[in-house]
Amino acid sequence: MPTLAPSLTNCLMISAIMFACGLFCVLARRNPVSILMGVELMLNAANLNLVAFSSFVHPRSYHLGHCFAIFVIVLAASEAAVFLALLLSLYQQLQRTDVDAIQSLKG
Amino acid sequence: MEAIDLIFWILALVTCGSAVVVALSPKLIHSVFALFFALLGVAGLYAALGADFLAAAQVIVYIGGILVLLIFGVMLTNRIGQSHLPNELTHGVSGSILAALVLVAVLRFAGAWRDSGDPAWARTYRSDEVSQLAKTERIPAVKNTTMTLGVHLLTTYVVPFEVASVVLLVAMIGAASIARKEVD
Amino acid sequence: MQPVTASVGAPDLKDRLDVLLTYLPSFLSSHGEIVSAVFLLIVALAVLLGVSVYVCLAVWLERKISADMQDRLGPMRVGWHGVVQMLVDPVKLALKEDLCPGAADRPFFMLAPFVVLAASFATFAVMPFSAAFILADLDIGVLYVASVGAGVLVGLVMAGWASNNKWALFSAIRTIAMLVSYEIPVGLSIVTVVMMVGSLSTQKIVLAQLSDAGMAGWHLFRFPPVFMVSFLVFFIAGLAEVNRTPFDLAEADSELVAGFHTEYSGMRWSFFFLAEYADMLIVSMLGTVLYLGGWAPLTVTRPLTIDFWVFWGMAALLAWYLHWLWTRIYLPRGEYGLIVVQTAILIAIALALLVVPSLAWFLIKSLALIFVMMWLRWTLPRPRIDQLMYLCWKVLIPVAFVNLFVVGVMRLYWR
Amino acid sequence: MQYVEDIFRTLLTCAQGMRITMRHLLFTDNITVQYPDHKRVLPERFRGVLHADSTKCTGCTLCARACPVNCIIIEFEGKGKDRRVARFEIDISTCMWCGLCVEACRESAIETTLEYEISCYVQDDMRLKFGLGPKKEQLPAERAEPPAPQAPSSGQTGGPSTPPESPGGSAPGGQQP
Repeated sequence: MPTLAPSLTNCLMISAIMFACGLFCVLARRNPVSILMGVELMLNAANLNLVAFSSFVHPRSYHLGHCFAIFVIVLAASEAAVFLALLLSLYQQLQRTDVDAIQSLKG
Repeated sequence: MEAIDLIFWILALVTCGSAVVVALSPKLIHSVFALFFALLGVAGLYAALGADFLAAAQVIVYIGGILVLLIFGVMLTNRIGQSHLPNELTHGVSGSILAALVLVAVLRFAGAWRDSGDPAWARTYRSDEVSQLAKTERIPAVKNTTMTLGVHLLTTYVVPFEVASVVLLVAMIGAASIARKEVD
Repeated sequence: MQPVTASVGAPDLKDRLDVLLTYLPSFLSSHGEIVSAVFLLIVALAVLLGVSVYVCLAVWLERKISADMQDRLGPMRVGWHGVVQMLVDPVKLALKEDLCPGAADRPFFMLAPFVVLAASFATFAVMPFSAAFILADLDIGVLYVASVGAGVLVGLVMAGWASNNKWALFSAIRTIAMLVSYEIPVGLSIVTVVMMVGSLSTQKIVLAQLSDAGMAGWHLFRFPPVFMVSFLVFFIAGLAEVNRTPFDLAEADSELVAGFHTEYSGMRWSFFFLAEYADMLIVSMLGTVLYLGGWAPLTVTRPLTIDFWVFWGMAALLAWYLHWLWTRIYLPRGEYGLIVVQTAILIAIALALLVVPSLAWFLIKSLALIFVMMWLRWTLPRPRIDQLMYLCWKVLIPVAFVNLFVVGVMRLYWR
Repeated sequence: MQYVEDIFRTLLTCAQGMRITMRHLLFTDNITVQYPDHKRVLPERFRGVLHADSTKCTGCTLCARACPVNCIIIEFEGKGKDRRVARFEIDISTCMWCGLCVEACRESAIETTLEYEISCYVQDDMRLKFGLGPKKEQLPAERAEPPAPQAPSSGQTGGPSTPPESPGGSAPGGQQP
């Protein structure tokens, strides 16, 4: 029976819910901003898992999960920057933000 | 119930609730602002788990950087005369089914409805065990995460650290060149 | 001007306040977790109340100072020189109607002021008011301040968007561009200090500057030009961070009515106002902690130190000014007998300063920085947005980077 | 190098500006006064509200002609010794305090005063009336006029107290021989 205390199981459940929400965003939305939000939610869920595991399972090297989480955050940041650039150029060319509208590979 | 339990419970509620709002809100900007609270909740969870540096980094990078980029994206790429930007669903049914399946699967592995004890990978250490380990294996019992993180990032993980900085640089240059208007 | 080695360790608890705050929590916590939690809550509320009082005072001071700089009178009606104005203003705001435009995004319109206010006030948790008076001495103190600032940003954007008003929206876009840019020089100049101290904890940064030499131990005077440049960068970028004139483009009233709070009224509007002044205090306090020795008192009793000259020199200057003012207003010039009395009064005040607790030193230094902010506000005009971006990206950030590099080299070779 | 020079000049000019404001904060007296309680002593030749002495006035209308904004309306009646100024109105809401009328007057009949507090509740009060009024036999006719204190078109086109027998009063500027 899950308790309220911060335990590994509870953290994993929270991150599972976040992950599912993010997945839903990515699958069901058409707006690229929404899709990126889904990706960020999933990354956060993964990060939460890393931190939870490192603080509950692996006391010998709790920094391990934290370091990994930091790299994930760095990658998320660079991803968001590229995303905004893509979004802007998409909007400049198509005048709308809709991933279904991107149908040609020509620039 | 101790104070930390209550805090954890509230944080979990905020995080999950905001995540659900992000996924289901019919208005785009509501999703973005709900994401703010979700990220804040995750930062709080980090802090509750003892990862204070990570919590601060989470707030700075995610909220101060990525979320703001998202808002900027919304503002620059929509006709913002109306504040109620709709956010259409296209594959609502299939998406929700898939998401629900993943949710159930992950929850199952995470330990919901598990009758037998934790599997080997989920063996958690109690605090007395941690202090025992600290004695035997010379692990600092006090978690000064900032210092440990810094030391490890610049010794053990120095190669990934440098690679990450190169990735950031490349991403910045790439973003600048993509977003630049074509000047011929 | 090499500082005397700071005596890092348990600070000398000579203040009554510090003694109280050091032993009371441990005494209370022996009575259970709830009691100590309640104690912490009371202290937190005291800080909140103090900040609110400061905001009222600062608003009145700003009005008087701005008026005097422009040879005006300012508020004069309510009380002596309008002092009671600072009580009347909040009452007026509280009694005003709380409007919400019909086309606004109601939930977020209502929520935004609280986000801004909560983020502002949350920062005070890591401010070291004195050796023991700190709500939470976090390991990541400075980083915490920087990260909580992001909450203010999101709150302002929320307000700007939810108002459904084009000026508010423009203001939100400007706020984003400006705050995200100016976070960088602030961060870089903070890092120089953090490199010197080797800790992010605000309390440890103050302790590193605590020395018998007083002022000479301040970070501001370390490696003379380097940290002054760092402080300058921090202060300029900090001004932009808190949306103060000359960098108040987000609420430029000549272009954008009132910016993000155009549609707000009553208490909600006052929350933005409160947050703005609290942010000013935060930047000043952070500057004090990082560069001006935090709560470390000046050692003015030791003759022939820098502190001695600075402190008594300023006291003498003040005495001369008071005498000048007195003769000008009330008496014909040439009544030199008064200067003796006034100097005596000033010396008494200065002697009293010697025994004031470190909390007062901290507040004096912070308020001095706030005065400089007000001074700048009524001196400089507002730049254009492109000039603002030029200043950040082409001046402050390169300077901060060079500075960081120099500090790194210094740290490596001259510890 | 231009860049470095610009930075230093910025800092220098900021410091200069701050010195100026500080000087004003510390060493300069306030120019403004707490108005209704304290009033500044006006200079001798202050151009305040106009005052006309219709006993001195000859009705030459030189002042009305001199007025750039046509705020003076003069009507007179009678010939020779009986010539008297029946109506002398100055619309001080139009007046721009130039003082040209004062210079134009040969009899020193129109003068500026030190009065400057001219707020009032009714627009008609802004029209200062200095005329001696019509002759006595014409008074009942004027009384028969319905009182219209706030005429909507009471600019320069004649006030509400325009006597009915003077149709020229509605001429703009009231310049009548």
